[in-house]
Amino acid sequence: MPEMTLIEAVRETLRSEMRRDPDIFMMGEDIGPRGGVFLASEGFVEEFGEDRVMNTPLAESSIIGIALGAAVNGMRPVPEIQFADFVWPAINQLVGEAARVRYGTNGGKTAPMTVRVPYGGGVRGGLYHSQSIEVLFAHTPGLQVIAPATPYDARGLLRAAIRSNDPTVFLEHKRTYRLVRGEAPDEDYLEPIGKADIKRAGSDVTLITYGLMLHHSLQAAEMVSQSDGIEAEVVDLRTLRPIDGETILDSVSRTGRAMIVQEDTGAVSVSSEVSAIIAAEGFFDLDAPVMRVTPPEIPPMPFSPLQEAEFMPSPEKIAAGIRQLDEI
Amino acid sequence: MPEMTLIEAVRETLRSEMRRDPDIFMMGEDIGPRGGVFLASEGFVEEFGEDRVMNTPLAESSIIGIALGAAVNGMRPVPEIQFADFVWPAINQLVGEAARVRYGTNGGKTAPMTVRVPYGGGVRGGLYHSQSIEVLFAHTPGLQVIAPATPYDARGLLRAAIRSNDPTVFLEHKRTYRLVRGEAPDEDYLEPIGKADIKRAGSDVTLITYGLMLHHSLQAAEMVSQSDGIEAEVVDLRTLRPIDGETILDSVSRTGRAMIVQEDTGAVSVSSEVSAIIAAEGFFDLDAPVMRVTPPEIPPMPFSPLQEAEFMPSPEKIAAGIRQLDEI
Amino acid sequence: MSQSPIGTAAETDLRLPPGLSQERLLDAYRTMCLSRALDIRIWTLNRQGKAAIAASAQGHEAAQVATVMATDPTRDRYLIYYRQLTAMLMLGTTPTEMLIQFLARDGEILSGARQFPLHGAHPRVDLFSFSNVVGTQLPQAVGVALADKMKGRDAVTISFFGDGAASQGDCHEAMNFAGIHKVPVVFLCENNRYAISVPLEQQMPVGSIASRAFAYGIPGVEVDGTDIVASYEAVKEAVDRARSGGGASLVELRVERLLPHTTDDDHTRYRSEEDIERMRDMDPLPIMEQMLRRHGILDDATDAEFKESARRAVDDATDEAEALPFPPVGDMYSGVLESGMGGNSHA
Amino acid sequence: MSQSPIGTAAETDLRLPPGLSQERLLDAYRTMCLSRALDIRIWTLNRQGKAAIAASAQGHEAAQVATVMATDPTRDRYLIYYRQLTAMLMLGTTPTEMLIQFLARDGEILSGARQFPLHGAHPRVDLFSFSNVVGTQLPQAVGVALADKMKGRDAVTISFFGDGAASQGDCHEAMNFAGIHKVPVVFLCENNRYAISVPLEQQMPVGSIASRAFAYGIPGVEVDGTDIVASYEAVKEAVDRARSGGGASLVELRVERLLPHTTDDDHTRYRSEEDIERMRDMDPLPIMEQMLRRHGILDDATDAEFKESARRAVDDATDEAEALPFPPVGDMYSGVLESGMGGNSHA
Ligand SMILES: Cc1ncc(C[n+]2csc(CCOP(=O)(O)OP(=O)(O)O)c2C)c(N)n1
Ligand SMILES: Cc1ncc(C[n+]2csc(CCOP(=O)(O)OP(=O)(O)O)c2C)c(N)n1
Ligand SMILES: [Mg+2]
Ligand SMILES: [Mg+2]
Repeated sequence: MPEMTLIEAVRETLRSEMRRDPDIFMMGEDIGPRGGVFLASEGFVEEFGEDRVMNTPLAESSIIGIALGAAVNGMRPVPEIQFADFVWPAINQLVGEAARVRYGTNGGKTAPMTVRVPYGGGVRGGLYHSQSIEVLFAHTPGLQVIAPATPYDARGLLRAAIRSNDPTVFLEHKRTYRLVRGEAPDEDYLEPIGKADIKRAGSDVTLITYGLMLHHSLQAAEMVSQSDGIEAEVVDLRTLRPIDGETILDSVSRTGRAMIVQEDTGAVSVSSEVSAIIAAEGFFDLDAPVMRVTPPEIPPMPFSPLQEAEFMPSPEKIAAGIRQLDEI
Repeated sequence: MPEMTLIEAVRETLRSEMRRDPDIFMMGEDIGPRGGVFLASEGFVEEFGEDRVMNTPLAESSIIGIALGAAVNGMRPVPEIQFADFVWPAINQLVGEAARVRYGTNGGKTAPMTVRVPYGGGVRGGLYHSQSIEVLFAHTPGLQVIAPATPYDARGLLRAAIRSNDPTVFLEHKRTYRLVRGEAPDEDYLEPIGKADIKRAGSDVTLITYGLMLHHSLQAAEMVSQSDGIEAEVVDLRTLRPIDGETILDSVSRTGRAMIVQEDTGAVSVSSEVSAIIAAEGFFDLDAPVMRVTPPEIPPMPFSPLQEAEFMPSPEKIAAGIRQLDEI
Repeated sequence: MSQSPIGTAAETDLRLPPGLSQERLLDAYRTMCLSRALDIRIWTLNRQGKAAIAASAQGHEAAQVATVMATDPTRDRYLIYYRQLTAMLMLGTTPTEMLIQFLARDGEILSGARQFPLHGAHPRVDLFSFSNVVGTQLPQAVGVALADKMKGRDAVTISFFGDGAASQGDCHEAMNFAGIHKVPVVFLCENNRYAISVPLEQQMPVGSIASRAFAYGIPGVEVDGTDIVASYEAVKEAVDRARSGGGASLVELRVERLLPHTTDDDHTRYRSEEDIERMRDMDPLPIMEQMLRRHGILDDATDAEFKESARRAVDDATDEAEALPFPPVGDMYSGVLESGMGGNSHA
Repeated sequence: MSQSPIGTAAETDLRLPPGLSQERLLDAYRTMCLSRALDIRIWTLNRQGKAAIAASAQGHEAAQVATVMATDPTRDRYLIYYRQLTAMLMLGTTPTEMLIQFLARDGEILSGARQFPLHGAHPRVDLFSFSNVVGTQLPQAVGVALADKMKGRDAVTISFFGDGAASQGDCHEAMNFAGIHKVPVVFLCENNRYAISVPLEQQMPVGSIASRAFAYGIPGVEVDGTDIVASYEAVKEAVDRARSGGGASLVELRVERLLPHTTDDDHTRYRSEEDIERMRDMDPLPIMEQMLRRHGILDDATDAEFKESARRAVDDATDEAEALPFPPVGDMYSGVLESGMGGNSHA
């Protein structure tokens, strides 16, 4: 099985899907000869041509609106929003329109499109190149929201997203692009949308997380295992809408303790929903409060390096949280 | 004390604030001679002139962007988004820009503006005149989000919002505009932003809610009091950012049971956050799971009248939830 | 008035462009009569508390029939908004199907009564309207047309919009992209000088929307939308251009909105008496009627028959629609995602 | 080359518009030299791993000094984006203050190092830039100018933007509103033909942004942005118009971006060798230098002194800025809301 970085996993999946299905096309800012600012489409315009790898004007609302129009007319667009921070102008077309095409036409039209959105911090991006923007999407009926953390999942889930017949927001954590390497076979496999994955088994506490924080959580789990003999089970949500309540509840029923780790600010967020699921349906399994490790409630995140580091939930902070929770 | 409807409370507060402070001006679609589609500014253009009651082109992003520019340059704009469903094009200027002006300039500039947003369903509005759009705002550091449910609170909180020095999203539930009457003095009083209010005292279970659902919850509380002798305490959040965790936790510490009632769909929402607060900090006070009464996870909400009614959490459904929770 | 049968007397003084015959004109007029009768009925149903809301097409009828006549419903695509009642009829939607939308009854063809009237997708024509959010259809139409261009299909996409929508950022982005990529789309503006209550001069500093076409490198033309022949010619030219690879166009049809914005509105709050008086001169029905009569295309009997049959059709449709139940409550849960409802998996 | 002192020889053949003197030109050139030296240093600091990211103003210097000279910093307002390094210097920001931004050090004047360089608000001039989101400043600038108009202040607002920003819906909405309400704003486009890698012809079907002014009922003019006098005249006319109640204008200054988009970019991926070669002819520094020398305004000694003192200033500023610590970690928690942090009240 080849080892690759997460950005390579994304690129190879896009390439093989583009080769497989001529109805797939990509559009976005700088995805042409530049190859995308993260090089997700490096070499693509040379292979697939300008029609299928289309540089667009700097206008996010139309990137999504045009992709949506093409999607309802037989194509499978894979538009790219260059940075998650610039998805706001496109919210109307994405949350207001695309998400309701199937429901609002009573199934008469569908919008098979996969919106790729590089997101997240720890890249010295300051207030406008670091944001986590999943909340609104994860709240919206009619959307699928995927946030893989490993090259393996990125391949299987991006493939599943592109082939699915509903609008999907595909979140790629920028910091993981080159940081995270892993095995990802060249086979044509799919990972199921809406299924969480247990990335580490453990019996003492359940960590629920996604994206870059999966890796921080796994590190933290090793730390407390070594130092305190606490064994944390680490659940990688992978899909943020729909959330896989079953896997979460099953794990919590075994550990009795739950902690959600999230890079996005906490108030009214995915971490809130996971807490709420457990507080409603896992209550009698709980031996302790449901804890959250999230950043401070300030705009994510300062440009200054020490402050940026302070903002992010680190393996150390997560480990401290686990120890605290274990003692209750 | 005069009795008035909620829309009258809004109108009278806007009028007296406009009279008090010449830096306040309103802008929006149809707010001029038409008086706004809900008549919130009926008669205003005649009194205050076209400059201070400004009809705008149909372009929400610029309504907020221009208001923001005016706000940082000494004015106190009160822009209106005609229906919450049309706030999406303005998200970039509101969540991306206005919310970070103070933080991103290290206090160098501030954006004192109050964005009025009529929202909510039960008005035969179908998919695009019924939405609850609070999630993203309630998630965003740098915003204040207010959702009053009574004329008294509407007056005190709208006044507080307009006078505050931070960008505020002021949510007015359309169904309450004419449905809800109540006393609201003509005095110059302020209600505190960020403080919930106990609208009914009770010892058996805590209902946490806001907006139209406050009234459904109060009705449900009366129903179960009469039928089962269950006394529900009803907490009206009033502010959705920041959420008043203290009042919630204090109530739950007395009742031991919590239920959140919300018109917005449940996944990743304000109700999730309230659950999460209780599950983290009120856990040892709880005698039962934290319950939620929210609509089905479908786009809010069908135009067809029976389906619309089915969508909304009714007093009956809430009462059934209370009974169920009481029995656990 | 001449009582001569169609196509004989006075034919020579009406020069019809290719594709437009006297028969087609008469047929268009018949649809306009039907549209008007239906429109009046819908307003009444609202006043009776039976229809929750309605936007009227009164004043826009000629513009809409002309537009549809200039297209080919068997291959073209239509992104409408809420005011295209006449266009819907021209495209073969029945009066009963229309009334079911307004009464939100079971079997509603566009959205299963999930949405406002005129929203959803048509089962027989490629006509749709996803939302009430003004202006969103413009980039969508460009995308629809882009797909046709990519696939080498000869379909043309008509994107209806109002003067109000022209202020939206989406309008700019859509036209700019269409100009760059020469996609086969016709931006069809029904400019009735009002966005609800906001008059044109508070919406834009220039007098015409078509004049903006220059900024997007596409042809733009402004036409009297009560003049069916001129409107047809303008749209036809734009459609032909799109079909032959010449790219996008902007056609602005000037019309009057004869009724308030919707049944929820009262235009006397913001329109002067003179304005309301003057707009009546722009009622396309008498204009069309006079024109047809002047050229001997329409006689009293035919006119009477059109109006009578329109009335009957509307009466019958009302009975049929009112007899239907509301959609079953359980239907509301289906079709959020292909895989199911889309909430948390345990729910 | 003439070695005559300023203002004597050859003065007659350079016709300067009112407000522009030889002294001002020389001063502008001095700032351009400083800007260039600083810009080069910043790029180096990035390559040394000390500055996280930088966008360069190289190629834009003349356009920016001309623009600032045409305004009055004591009363006018400036909404910039990330490329206005030269304008910042012209407005009195010191090289040390600039380098602190790029190095994210304590005491950073615009945002407390919370934001990228050139973002935040200036403590001494009314210059600000809230975000990196391209185009958002355009409606904001209109609002700023609207407030001044409402209050009867004679301030003019300059809204800098690039060709890329012109594609955003916000650009349309801003210009349209400014046209309707005649607000005192100058839309100042530095058109360098690229939005990162996307060339102008993939951004718009028309050759100039200024040509869109027509659609908004405002004057639009396109000028060679390496021609400092022509640029000054164009901006001055727009500023005067705004100040005297004539409303908004659009000024497009054509420049070349001499370096890749930012330090993260590599423009050889998407610019041809000829394109890169040709752009060098548009370097405003030699153009300005030749012009000043031709007219006897600049001599060798002065030129050498400008360049030497720029180098020294940049060296000193580097030392000063590098000596500073990063901002204290605890500072990050303040200033979300006036009332406090803005999380849940119990937290
Ligand atoms: C984005 C958005 N903003 C506001 C509204 C409320 N609204 C509905 S129709 C309308 C006016 C539309 O005017 P125009 O485009 O000229 O169409 P007309 O009704 O005149 O045919 C407004 C403001 C909306 N539906 N969408
Ligand atoms: C809304 C938005 N989309 C995308 C980006 C990423 N981005 C940053 S600068 C830029 C190009 C801007 O080009 P232009 O406006 O011409 O300014 P220039 O850099 O050429 O001076 C892009 C696409 C952004 N910052 N904001
Ligand atoms: Mg109109
Ligand atoms: Mg550029």
